Amino acid sequence: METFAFYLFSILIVGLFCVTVMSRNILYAMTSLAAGMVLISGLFFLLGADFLGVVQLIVYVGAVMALYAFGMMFFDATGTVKENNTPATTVFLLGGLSAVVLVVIFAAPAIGGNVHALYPTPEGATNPQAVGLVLFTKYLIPFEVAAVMLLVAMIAGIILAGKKMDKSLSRMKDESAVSEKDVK
Amino acid sequence: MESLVYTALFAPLVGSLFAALFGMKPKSLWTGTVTSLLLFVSFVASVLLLQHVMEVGPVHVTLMDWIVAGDMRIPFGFNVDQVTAVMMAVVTLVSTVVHVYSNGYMEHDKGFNRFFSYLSAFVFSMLVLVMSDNFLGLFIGWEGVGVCSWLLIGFWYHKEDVTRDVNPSISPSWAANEAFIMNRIADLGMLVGIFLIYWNVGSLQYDEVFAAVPQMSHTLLVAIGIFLFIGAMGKSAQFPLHTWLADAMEGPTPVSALIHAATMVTAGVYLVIRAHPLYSSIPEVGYFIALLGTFVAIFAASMALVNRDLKRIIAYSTLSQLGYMFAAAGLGAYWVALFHLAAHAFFKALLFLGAGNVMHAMHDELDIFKMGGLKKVMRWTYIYMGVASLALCGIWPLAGFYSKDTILEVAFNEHTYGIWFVLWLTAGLTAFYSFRLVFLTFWSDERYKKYGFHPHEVQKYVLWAMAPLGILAVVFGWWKEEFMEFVTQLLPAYEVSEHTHHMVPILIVVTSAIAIGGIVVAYVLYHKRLRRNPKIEASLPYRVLSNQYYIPILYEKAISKPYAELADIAWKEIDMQVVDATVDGIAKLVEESGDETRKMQTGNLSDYLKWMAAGAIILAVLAIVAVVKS
Amino acid sequence: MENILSVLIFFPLIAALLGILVKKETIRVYGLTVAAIEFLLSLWLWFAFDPANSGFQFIEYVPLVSDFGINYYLGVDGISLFIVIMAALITLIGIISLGEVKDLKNMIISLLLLETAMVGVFVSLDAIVFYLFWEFSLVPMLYIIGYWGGEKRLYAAIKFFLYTFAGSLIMLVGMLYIAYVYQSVAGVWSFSLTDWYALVLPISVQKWLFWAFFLGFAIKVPMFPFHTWLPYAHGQAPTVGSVILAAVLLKMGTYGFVRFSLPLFPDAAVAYIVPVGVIALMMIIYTAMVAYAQKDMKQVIAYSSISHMGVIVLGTFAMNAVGITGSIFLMLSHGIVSGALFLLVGVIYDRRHTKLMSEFGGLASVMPRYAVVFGIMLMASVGLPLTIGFVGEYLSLAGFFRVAPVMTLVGGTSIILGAVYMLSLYKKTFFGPVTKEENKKLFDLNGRELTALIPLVAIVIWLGVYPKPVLVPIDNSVKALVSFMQEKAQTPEAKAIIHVSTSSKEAK
Amino acid sequence: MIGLGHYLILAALLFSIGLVGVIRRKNLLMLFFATEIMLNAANVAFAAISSYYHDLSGQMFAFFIIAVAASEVAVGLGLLILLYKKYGTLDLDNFTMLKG
Amino acid sequence: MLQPISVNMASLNLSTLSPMLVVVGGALLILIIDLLKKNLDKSLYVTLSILILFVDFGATLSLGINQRGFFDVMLIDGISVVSQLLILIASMLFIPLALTQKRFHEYSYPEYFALFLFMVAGFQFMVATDNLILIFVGLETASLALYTLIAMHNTPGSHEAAIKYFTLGAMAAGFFVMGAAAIYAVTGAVELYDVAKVMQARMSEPGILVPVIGGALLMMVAIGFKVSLIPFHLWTPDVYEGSSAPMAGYMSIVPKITMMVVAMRLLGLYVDMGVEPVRWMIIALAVVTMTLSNMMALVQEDVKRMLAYSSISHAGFVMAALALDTTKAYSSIFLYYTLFLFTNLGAFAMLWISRHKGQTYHSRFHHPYEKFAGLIHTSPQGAVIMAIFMLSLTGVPPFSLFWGKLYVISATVDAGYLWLAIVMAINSAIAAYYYLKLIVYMFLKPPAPGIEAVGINSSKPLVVIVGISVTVTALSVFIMQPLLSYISYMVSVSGY
Repeated sequence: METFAFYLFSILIVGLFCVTVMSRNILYAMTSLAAGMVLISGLFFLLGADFLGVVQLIVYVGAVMALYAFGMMFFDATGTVKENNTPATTVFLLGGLSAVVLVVIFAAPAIGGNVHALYPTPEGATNPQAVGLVLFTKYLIPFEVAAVMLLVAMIAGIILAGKKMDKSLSRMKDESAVSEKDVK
Repeated sequence: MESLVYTALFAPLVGSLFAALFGMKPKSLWTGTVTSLLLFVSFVASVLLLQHVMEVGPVHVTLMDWIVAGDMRIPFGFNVDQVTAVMMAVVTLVSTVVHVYSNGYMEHDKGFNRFFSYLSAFVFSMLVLVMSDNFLGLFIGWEGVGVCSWLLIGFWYHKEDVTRDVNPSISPSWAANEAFIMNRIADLGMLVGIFLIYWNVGSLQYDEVFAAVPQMSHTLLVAIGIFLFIGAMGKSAQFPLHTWLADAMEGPTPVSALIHAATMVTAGVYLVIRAHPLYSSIPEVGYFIALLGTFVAIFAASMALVNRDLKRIIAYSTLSQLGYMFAAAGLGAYWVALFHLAAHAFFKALLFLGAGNVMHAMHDELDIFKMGGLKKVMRWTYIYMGVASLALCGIWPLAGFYSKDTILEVAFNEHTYGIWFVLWLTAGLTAFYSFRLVFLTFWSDERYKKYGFHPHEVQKYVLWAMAPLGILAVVFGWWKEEFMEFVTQLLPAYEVSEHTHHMVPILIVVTSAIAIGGIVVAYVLYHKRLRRNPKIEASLPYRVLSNQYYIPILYEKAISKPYAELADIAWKEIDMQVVDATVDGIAKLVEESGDETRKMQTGNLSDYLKWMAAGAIILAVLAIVAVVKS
Repeated sequence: MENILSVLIFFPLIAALLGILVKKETIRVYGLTVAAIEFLLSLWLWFAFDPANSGFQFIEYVPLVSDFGINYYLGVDGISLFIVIMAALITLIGIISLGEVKDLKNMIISLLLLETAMVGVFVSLDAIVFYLFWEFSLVPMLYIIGYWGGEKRLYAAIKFFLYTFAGSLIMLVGMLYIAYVYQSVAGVWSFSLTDWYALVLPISVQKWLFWAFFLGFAIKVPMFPFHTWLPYAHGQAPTVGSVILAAVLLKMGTYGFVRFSLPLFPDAAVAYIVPVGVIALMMIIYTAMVAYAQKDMKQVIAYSSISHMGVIVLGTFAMNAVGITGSIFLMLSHGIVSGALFLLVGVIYDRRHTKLMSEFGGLASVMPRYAVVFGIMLMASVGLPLTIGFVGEYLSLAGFFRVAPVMTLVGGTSIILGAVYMLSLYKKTFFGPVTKEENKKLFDLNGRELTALIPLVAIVIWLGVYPKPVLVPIDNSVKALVSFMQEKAQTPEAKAIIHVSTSSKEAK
Repeated sequence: MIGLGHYLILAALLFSIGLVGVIRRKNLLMLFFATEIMLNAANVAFAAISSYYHDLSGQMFAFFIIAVAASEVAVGLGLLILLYKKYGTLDLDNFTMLKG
Repeated sequence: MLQPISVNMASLNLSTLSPMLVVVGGALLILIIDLLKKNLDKSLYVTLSILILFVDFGATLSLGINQRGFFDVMLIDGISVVSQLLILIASMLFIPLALTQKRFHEYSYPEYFALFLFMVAGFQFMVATDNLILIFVGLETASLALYTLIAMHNTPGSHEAAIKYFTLGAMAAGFFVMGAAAIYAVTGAVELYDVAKVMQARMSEPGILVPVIGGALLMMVAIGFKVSLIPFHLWTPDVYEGSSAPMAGYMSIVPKITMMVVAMRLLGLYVDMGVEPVRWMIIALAVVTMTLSNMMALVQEDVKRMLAYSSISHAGFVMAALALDTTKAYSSIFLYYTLFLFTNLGAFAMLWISRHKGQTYHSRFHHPYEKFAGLIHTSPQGAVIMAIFMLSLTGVPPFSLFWGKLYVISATVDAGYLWLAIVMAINSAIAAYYYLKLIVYMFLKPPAPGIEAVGINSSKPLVVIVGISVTVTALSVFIMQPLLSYISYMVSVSGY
């Protein structure tokens, strides 16, 4: 069962992501990306990382995709995108070679043996509980930093998308900038 | 005695500096007078020293240290022994005469003061050369006379370069440079000789060096002998470094008299005489010297046969006589060489000064074919030159007879009959060309009139000044015995063998015969008028001789020109095209690779992303290589 | 005054910084005064110097970066003493000779900065401090060439800077390696030369270190085939720049050989006598030929500098007191003479704005005083006895003769070839008729130029006739150096070639 | 039971797909999709290792990666909006002023 | 059932967190002030930022060395303190550069300063931990802030720079996490001291090298990106050109130091374990970086772009020291960057002073070489100061970077990599050319007629910053001893 699920998910994910990468249509790409994300959360559940799966679903499918969708609408790019894509040979050469390298690295048989957990999953706790335990002790600091990071991202998003960026003070002659302020 | 040594030595220097003070000013009589007086002072001091040496013995003084480095310690030391004393007397005497003479000769020259400055500086250098008690001191004088010679040959520096056809010396400045550079070539040999001496003896003092001669290996002695002789060859203009001497005639005539006849050119002979302990122990080198001298004697004489230039003829004769001296010195008869040196100094200086008078009269015309019959207007000059020529030819009882005949005796005595024969033959040639000159100048038809010259005799005091030389040219030989006794206190006494002794009268007769024969031929040919035979003049031997065996042209074609071309190639082809171009090429290569590399910076984000992936792959390859290698 | 060396170094530096405040009109007087004071200070140094002491004197030692063994370590011995004095003198003369140049103020400030660097190089006993001044000297020179130079000044200046900079960086690596070896032997870091002297390096290490240092020095000297920056630098530099470049900056290279290469790597130095000698011979002969081919007076003298530096290198590698003393003396004499020659070319350039020999001819009659001074310098340059040029050249060649007679014979051609190009220059410029109309009314040397030149003439003759006061201190230090080298040398061949003294050898 | 290797190879493949996308895409928005795939590939790897080692660090890492991805999206979209407002295009071939 | 967790507050060692808390708190303070009152002048925020950074500096200085905090996530060892101090010094010198004569877009936002402080916090977190997660989060915090700061300059160049930097940064982040995943896969740990322990234990296992090196390789891409090693450097010149001069100067120092520290912790681990391929990869990257970037710098027409390439080259130079695995080498990195900090920030500040708004000199560049032609005549002090910076970058003694180069090369020599030392030397020589080019323009060329004054953007704070930089640059020989002993001590107590 698990094996079947894994292979099913795997093939689907790979296929969907291939669509994301190859499709000319931005809508298709995004949809397949979202679907792939959902399936990845499935993998997480399969691996017993329930909390991660939920977070994946919420953050990616919820927030990220919503953001992208929002952005996409903003760009009004529902149709096919005209792209002057990189020639396929280059893409597949680089992609293929890096795939080989990565697979060699990650498929090394030495991985997996002789490793014992440094932060073992506590006995008898559900995954979210365990995660919570670690997150709010050991990983409290990264968590807080992540909060700062999100704040930074928020500010950044606001600033960058904000109206104030429409006019550039860096390009404007100082005199006109001053006068504009005076008018205000 | 010390003060006498210094007086003799430094009086000319003081004179020179005094004259130099006025060097750029217009002529002032003072400079000539003062320098001449100071020279006279030097002469007197030299004579007193000579007397002192005769009566008491050599004088040795050390002024101060000059170079002190490592174990090398070279003082300004001066040694007045028999040889030096003779040299000093000769040099100062001739110099004094020439100084006085120059007062008249240079009367109208713009560079009057400058001339005296140079001339006195020369005398100083020459005195340093002969008085020094070590080889490096000698070298100071050696180079010093070279420089003064350069200055004086090029005295009329403003003359333009002309082609060899117009003037074989091209120009005074050219001749000056040639003389200097040729001398430098020889000086290198001398320097190497000095180095050899220093590193094997540890000193350059004559006494120490000569004391060490017996301990040195033969090869080493030969090497030292050869290298020192190379030095001598340059100064004394021996073949193949002889061309500068004839060209040096571009200098004012008193200079030729003093430097290029009487003093500087004999420096080489002096060196060989001075280094006699060395040369006596290497007879094979001596023999070579003698051979070379003999060759130069006839070689130079042959060129004099056909030359038309008054001064050049005398110059070649100088060269020829230097050959005689080397022949004597090379055969071990050092005192004879010295004797001939002194005698030659007197009559050759006289000859040159006389030639100067003629030039003066002829407005610097030098072609003897354009002269003739001058004895009427230039009586005293004619007498002086006649006497000097007779002395040169070795006619009894003049100075040349004694000295030259002795050399022939020596050659005979050494059983080097070849040398003897050639020298004997040369004596005949000498007589011929000397009197060819005398007859063409003073006798024969008055061709100068055709060219519009108005010759006249020079000032009285000039003629008076020449008198001592004239007298000495006559009487110097009479002191042969005394001279020999005096100098052989230092130099090895050369005794002819019993057998030769018997032959001497015959030799004298034979030699005198050929000399007189030469005079007679000249008389027959030229006493009435100039005879020219176009056929002979067009013949190959004649052309070879008149072109100095084409040696100057050969030097130019084989050495100067290729050197200039090579230098040009070295600069333009090698230095610029190879060496510098390599440097610039590297710089350019770096810059061009910069231009190439920056192309990866396309500005397109997609390319950057690709590079990043490629970088990862390259790193992986690198890692694989490193793993495989380790 | 124990700190006289520091004063000598920093006096011009402070003067240069203060010079910024001086009004333009008075800067000439200011510069002259400062340079004169510096020169007097250097004379005082000589006066206070004990000629009998062969070691370093006036030592100053202040730790700079003690953890890394870098110290402000100064000292002067016979070898460096006179070069310092010469640097001060040449700067003074250079400032005197300055004519109406643009931005005189900047020029004088640059010259004073350069003086700091020059003095610093010669009195530093710490490798890093030495290197510091060594490199820093490039900066003012770069400015001098690049700003006041001729047509291609930028090219020349950059080439000069980059070339020398590149060479010295390799040398720096060598220095660091020695320090590392020292550290691994002694346990502490040190860049002090005197500490390094005590270090006996394995011969294989010596060999590559020798070449590392060689590269740095050879480019500075400059030795064939690294010499091509020099003609450009000289050709384009203003007169004062050429004077200082030829007189002092080039000497840094040969001084480096004496100060570093010989005592640090005696075995390697002995082993490489032949290759170095061959390079020196190339310099002597080849550059003399190139000099002969030149059309520009200044280029002749520039190439002649290389040729003469070849003789200095020969003397340095003579491995005996005679040669090394000679080479150091030759550094001084070449400094004075080539400096003077460049000044002289500058004189004519000021008047005619050309240096091509073909533009002149017959100057001797138009400018007699100029011709006389030039003639004296020419004779000194070709090494006429009783001028300063002879002593050093003679001793250098004499010294090297012991090591390699045949090579000396070949190298000795410098006296011939030197005469060839110098005399031909003199002939082309000064002799013959005055053909060009412009040349007929040239002024002879003026007061300012005479003030600059006369002292040099005096020195040329004084030290030619009586070099002893200079030779003795040099010789004492050199003797100490040579016997030190012999003691330090490891191979018997090296011990045999390094020649201390005939007398002392017998005593042993 | 699937071996850890399977998951890791899947992660590697996903990463490569992301890489291909990054290399191939010229539209910035689409390109950002591909970067998301790359991050997710890592997530898969972390989650799998974490699970197989019974160690929570991996899940934590994946959690933070998700957080980072979210932040990146925010900033990235902000930038895209800015670019689109100013230049009306998201094709990166149009942004090649800075080069050399 | 889960046990309640009891955490001893003392064991948390909260002080290790104090520097970052200060700076994060400060950033929030700025945001709050902005909320309370709009349109305050930027000078307020500048001064506030400096004060906050100053407090941060004090907090960092007072940290005890070699302690861990917060469940061993925080790591305060010597290098973390040194690097934090460097970050803070650089930041303090950077902030006043906002007080320009001319108005620039980014400074009109109070958020600019908040973001800047957040970024500083991010950097500080990166160096103050050996937990890969925190490193990653810190890195992203700082990077995201940085992207924004760049874009806020609001010129076409800055937009392009930001998007390029962002995209490449996202990709690099991907590599970082994949690398971390590989490491995690091998060791089951994300904390480097654990990683080291486990790896050490597993080193003898057959085939272990593949994932070990693979992890290092992937991480190296990310590190190479941030430190800008060729061929991961491609963003650098474009981003420097597009962003404002101070930002470029800041980027050439602070992110690099932080990433260098991470590289020391991470790659140092491999080198220390004797994984030779990693060492060779580092050396190869370093050599290629310094050589190629030098060549590219040679042919630049714009000073800022040239300085970008120059900073790449310097990074390569320093990176070489990373492969040596000696205390001296690690110290030399910090020494070098300390000296580089003042010189390079000074140089960029000089560019900033000369910044003008229009495109007077060149259609694309703000600082083409021609702009500085004849600066010695129009602004002698400026020319001399800029020349000092250039000479320092060249490595001409006695200016500061000479000592840095000296020490780095010395460390290389000591480690037995003579050839590498010679390559470094040759590269320094090549580099001399392009620095010289600017000097040549400033001193040796005549000024172009009829252009605006070069010092147009000058103001007192800028002059002060340049003054500080030039003083340190010129007189660095006197601070070398304390600096060196401090850094060496700090590095050696950290166990490197």
